[in-house]
Amino acid sequence: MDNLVTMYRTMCLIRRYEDQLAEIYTEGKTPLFSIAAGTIPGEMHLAAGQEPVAVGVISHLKQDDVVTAPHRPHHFAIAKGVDLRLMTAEIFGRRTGLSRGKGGHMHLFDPQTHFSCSGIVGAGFPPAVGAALAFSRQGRDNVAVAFAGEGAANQGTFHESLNLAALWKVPVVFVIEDNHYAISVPKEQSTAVAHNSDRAQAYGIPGVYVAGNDVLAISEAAEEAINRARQGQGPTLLEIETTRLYGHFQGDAEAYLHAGEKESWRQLDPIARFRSYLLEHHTLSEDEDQTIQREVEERVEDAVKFARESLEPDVGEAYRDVFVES
Amino acid sequence: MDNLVTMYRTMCLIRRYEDQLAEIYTEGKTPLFSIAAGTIPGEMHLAAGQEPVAVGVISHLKQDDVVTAPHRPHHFAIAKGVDLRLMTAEIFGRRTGLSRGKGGHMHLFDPQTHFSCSGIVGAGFPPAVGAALAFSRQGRDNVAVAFAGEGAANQGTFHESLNLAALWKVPVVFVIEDNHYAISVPKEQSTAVAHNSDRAQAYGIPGVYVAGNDVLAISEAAEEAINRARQGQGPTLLEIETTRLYGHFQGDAEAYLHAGEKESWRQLDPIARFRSYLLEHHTLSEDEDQTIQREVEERVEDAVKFARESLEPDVGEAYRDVFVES
Amino acid sequence: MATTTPVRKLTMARAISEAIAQEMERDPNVLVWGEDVGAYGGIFGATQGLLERFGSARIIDTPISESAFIGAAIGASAEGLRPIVELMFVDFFGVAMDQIYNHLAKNHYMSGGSVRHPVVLMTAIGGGYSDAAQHSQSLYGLFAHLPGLKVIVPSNAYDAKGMMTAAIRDDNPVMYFFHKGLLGLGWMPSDDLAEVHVPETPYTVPLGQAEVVAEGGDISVIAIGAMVPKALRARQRLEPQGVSVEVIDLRTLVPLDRQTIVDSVRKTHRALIVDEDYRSFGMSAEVAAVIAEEALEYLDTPVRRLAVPDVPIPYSRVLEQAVIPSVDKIVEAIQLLTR
Amino acid sequence: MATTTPVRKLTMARAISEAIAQEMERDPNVLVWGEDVGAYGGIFGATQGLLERFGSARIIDTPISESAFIGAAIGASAEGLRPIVELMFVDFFGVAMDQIYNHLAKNHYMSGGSVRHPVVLMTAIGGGYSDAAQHSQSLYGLFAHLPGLKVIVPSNAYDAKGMMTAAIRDDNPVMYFFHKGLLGLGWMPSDDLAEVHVPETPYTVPLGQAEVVAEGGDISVIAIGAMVPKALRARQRLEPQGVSVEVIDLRTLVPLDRQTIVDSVRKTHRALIVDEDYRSFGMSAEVAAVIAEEALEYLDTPVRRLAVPDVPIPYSRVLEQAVIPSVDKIVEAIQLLTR
Ligand SMILES: Cc1ncc(C[n+]2csc(CCOP(=O)(O)OP(=O)(O)O)c2C)c(N)n1
Ligand SMILES: Cc1ncc(C[n+]2csc(CCOP(=O)(O)OP(=O)(O)O)c2C)c(N)n1
Ligand SMILES: [Mg+2]
Ligand SMILES: [Mg+2]
Repeated sequence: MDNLVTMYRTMCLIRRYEDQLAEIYTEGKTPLFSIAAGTIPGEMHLAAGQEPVAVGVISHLKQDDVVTAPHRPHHFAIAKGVDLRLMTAEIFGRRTGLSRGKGGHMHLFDPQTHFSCSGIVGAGFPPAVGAALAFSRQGRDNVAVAFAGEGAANQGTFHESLNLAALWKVPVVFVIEDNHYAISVPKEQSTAVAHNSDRAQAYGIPGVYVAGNDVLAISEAAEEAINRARQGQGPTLLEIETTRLYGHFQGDAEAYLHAGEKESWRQLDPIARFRSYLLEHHTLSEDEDQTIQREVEERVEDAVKFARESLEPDVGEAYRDVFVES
Repeated sequence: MDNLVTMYRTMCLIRRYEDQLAEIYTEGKTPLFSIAAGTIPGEMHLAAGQEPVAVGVISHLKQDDVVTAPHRPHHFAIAKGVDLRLMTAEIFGRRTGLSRGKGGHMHLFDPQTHFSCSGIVGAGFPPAVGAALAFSRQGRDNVAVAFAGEGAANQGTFHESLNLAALWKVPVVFVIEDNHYAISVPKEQSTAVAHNSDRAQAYGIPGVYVAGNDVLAISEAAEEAINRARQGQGPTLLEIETTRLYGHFQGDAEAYLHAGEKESWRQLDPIARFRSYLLEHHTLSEDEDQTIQREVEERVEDAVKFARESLEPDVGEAYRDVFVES
Repeated sequence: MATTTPVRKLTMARAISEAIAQEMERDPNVLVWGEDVGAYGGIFGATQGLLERFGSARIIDTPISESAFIGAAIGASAEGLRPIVELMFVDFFGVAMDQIYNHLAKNHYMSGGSVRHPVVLMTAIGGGYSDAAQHSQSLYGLFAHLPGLKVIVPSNAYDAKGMMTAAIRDDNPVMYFFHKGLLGLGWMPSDDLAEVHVPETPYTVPLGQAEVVAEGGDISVIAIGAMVPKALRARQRLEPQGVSVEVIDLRTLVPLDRQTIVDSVRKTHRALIVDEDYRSFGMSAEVAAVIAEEALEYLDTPVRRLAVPDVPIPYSRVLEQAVIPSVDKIVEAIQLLTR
Repeated sequence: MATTTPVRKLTMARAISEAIAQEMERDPNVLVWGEDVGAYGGIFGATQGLLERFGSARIIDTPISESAFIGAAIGASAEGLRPIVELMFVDFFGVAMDQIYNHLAKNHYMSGGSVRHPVVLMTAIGGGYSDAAQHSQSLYGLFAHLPGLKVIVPSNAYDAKGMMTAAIRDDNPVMYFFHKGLLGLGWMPSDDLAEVHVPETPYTVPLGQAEVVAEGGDISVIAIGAMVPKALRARQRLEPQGVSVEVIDLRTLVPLDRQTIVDSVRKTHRALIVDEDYRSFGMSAEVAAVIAEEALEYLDTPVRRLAVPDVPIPYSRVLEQAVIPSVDKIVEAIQLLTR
């Protein structure tokens, strides 16, 4: 199962990337987590633990399929194939970055892989519907996938977009990434139903809840949803349970978590579990795994090196791109 | 059944009121429906045909229960007991009006009966939740009811408010008045499910669809919902089928309606049907009916007379009430 | 205009729908969506006849879900469509503003120029017909405050067509504001001055250029939208009194044509700004600021602003007429400044 | 301040939460809701300690449903509560603007004064820490353009407490903007000048009054929020060079204290407006317009504005620092005007 190993590799790459950024994020910050200082300033939302959602779904997408992602975007970007060097340079605020340093970690745009994200919760739903409308009008067999957290499912855009997509029957899949919390607010305190997937009934579309943060189960559910969309059968709503292994953002003391909650998530680390599964099924050998680990480490190192060695933008850059210069 | 006759009387009063306004609305307009001219300028959304919704629900409310209504507000206002003179004077833009002429037909506010409305579609949901929150915090046994059209159920506020209300379990009832159209857009072209009441599942609350524009069926469903709310059992979503006997606003040529559609609505006039029912069951006699007709005519005439005889506001009024003058 | 040119007067509503139709013919990626833009032809007639001509795949009636359908223009334009989206009244912007200003407006910048959103967001503005506080606003000043949106406000049918064509062809998001009282709708009072000759063939009026619509030497009246014909009427009234009024139609707020403003004020030494938006922190303030920065030493009198005096638009006719700048008030303000 | 007064320096975040706590003690109808205002204590600490003290019936964490929970304040206040609602960053206003500006702001007017909404909507503003285009804006100018909201922006802990107390007691909706870079959070750079003596007992600072925070004779620098300490630092830098700078802290944008602005400019004959909001169609324009209207003949030099130059806030530190007015830039602008 070549595909499974590829998925595993991508998950490892994401994890390595997030761990690396977590480390770099503390560089040059005194006091610790001083948000404005250091190599990487600004907020930093990491997705370690949530790799299965990105990889399980996006492994079924083509390069010109669209992904809209939220404020916690790295896993989606990496799974979609956004160039790691350009993305890292952007996060470092360098002139070689995707947006020449103007976007930053919450605003990664890559027309190459049809990837974008936004720092506004729930904002990615409408553009995904619009992209899907374009596909259907242009006769393309592409699909758009909107990812968002479970907190975002209580934003008005969720409702409006699902209704519009269902009504127009356009090729879009909505994926709610349920990591139990929206910053400090647990799902039970934000959501009147146990499963957002049940909300699909409000739009007459299929809704699927995938428990367990298991990349294979996710991949299976996603495949069906994406195929439906591609075949003109309209949207699907997936809710995928996952876990957030870092805080909401770096520097979050997570005082709001229950005792043992984080520990229980750590014990169910989806990468470790997937690795055991692959080893057990002889899809992966220890040797291959070591190669993969080395490889992802090198890729991350390379990207970080590229970013570090890149120059900061020139001040004039701030004044460009408000409008298309014709 | 004194109560039934009261309901009938209120329905007749509403109908008489709307018919009267329809007539007055054409006064002084050349060309016909010239929006800025005449006794009543501005947009005019009439609710003839929709009386059962207002009366069936509001007959279970107390004076200090809250109603938030949409741009088509007269039936709700009258059922809630808003003073007919003050309301009419407001619609005429006179200084004796509820808001001294500053609000107009889409902005009727009456703290006396805890009634308000808004010209923005879907805007009444959040304030109703807030009023209900106040009731629950103050230990009052009041209820808030938010009315809105079926078109409004696709606005983000619908989703956010239902979730919030269900989560907080506050005493609020959401009533979707399904008159089949949002201006020219039929429900099938705006709503991905057949019944908005099914959307209650997305919030774990009861959802009830009441067909037939029948005031008794509506009253029954509303009673249950309002009792639930008053007893602390949380919100309910009602969707009530009804019919719009005038156009979306006065002057609407309704070219978008199917052939015969309007006629079929007229034939099912809910007031005529309720009247027959009451006569058949001897709850009402022909004589009593005549008295009622005379009475509502007089009340409407009185209100219109009051409005006509009232002075226009003085220009200085425009500059007052931006802020509370302390 | 040469006397041989056949005059084809069009209402502004017709001019807008003609521009859209011609661009739709020209480019299959141009689509229109919004509430009641199909069978109804747009509440203000801006899409009249388009459904019949282009069908429901390209002229799409939407639910009342402004965040979703305006936001959809973002994703659609990134994938190659050139949507024209109608927000029925500008007053409703508040339910969709995040998609407009945080995304449609900023994505080009935040992407370092790699993403483009050729979208026209057209919307109705203005009062004067007793539609009260939630249906009578102008609000373009608010959009002009936020970077990334071109903001245009035509005052007549010729500009309406040419600026719509330019907006559709522009690769930037453009907010296109049409004033209800200029459209030439049968059921709404409309200023005749807006109904002018409109060439049948497509043409563009460049965005970002103000126009001196009437020359004069004593005072510059700087206006936009429905205030332009009002200023022209005021000018006419004052001519016999020997007051020579220059009237500038800004036409575009972003990018603002500062030069035309400054040149005029340097010539006339007096400035009156007339605006139907709220007075403070808006268009009239910005123009006054431009003058204070760049033409201060040329001024013989203080700058004056005539605009809605920071109150919601009241319903009652007498009250509304009192707060929206009228020809009388413009005349009066000019007299005060020039006597 | 008399030398015997014990000095109790407080961060602005502490000053805000103290004001709220004291008013909650005083009036059971005061409630707080918003995202992460409970256990987290507010992302910026404005509600620190309140959940422990007042419990979850009065300090309520909400879902990410800004339209619903801000709109809820409308109905709640009409029924007797006095809600304090937090919009986490002002940048998010676009998802809830209709409830804010078409309802909370206008209901009092549209009801002819019969409905009151004593609501404080508090929100974080400002950049300087690389949070990019959707988390670094100021935007108060936009709210000030729209009638019906008081708009206040304290620049130090003393005002922060007194203005919060005044806002809670005010029967009008008040938009309370706190600048993240003044709060004294450990993890965010904060200007020391904001951390000042704050009396323990409740007091109010009247809304609508600007303050001359430093007198001077050569030029008036008119600023607000985080630009006030920056202006004061610029003043200090210029003192040795013999330039005497008057610094005005507007504190409130609506209602605007025009008199203090005009008086100062009439005295100094020069004006520099410093703002962290976008430059055009905003606060700096309005202040310039007020001067052009009321102090024109007193001016020796053109009015100058220093503000974010109509670009979205870029992420990269060097770019962001280039567009947000700095002490250096203020010094430079003053030098240009006074030399
Ligand atoms: C409209 C809006 N409201 C609030 C925020 C602040 N905010 C950023 S992330 C976040 C929590 C999001 O939770 P969720 O959607 O579950 O995603 P997660 O962070 O768990 O991945 C909040 C409230 C925002 N960015 N946008
Ligand atoms: C947010 C918003 N969008 C659009 C409108 C314009 N508009 C006014 S009424 C209406 C149709 C409402 O339909 P529905 O909710 O079904 O109520 P009905 O008119 O049928 O009573 C529309 C689109 C508005 N007032 N507010
Ligand atoms: Mg989450
Ligand atoms: Mg309807």
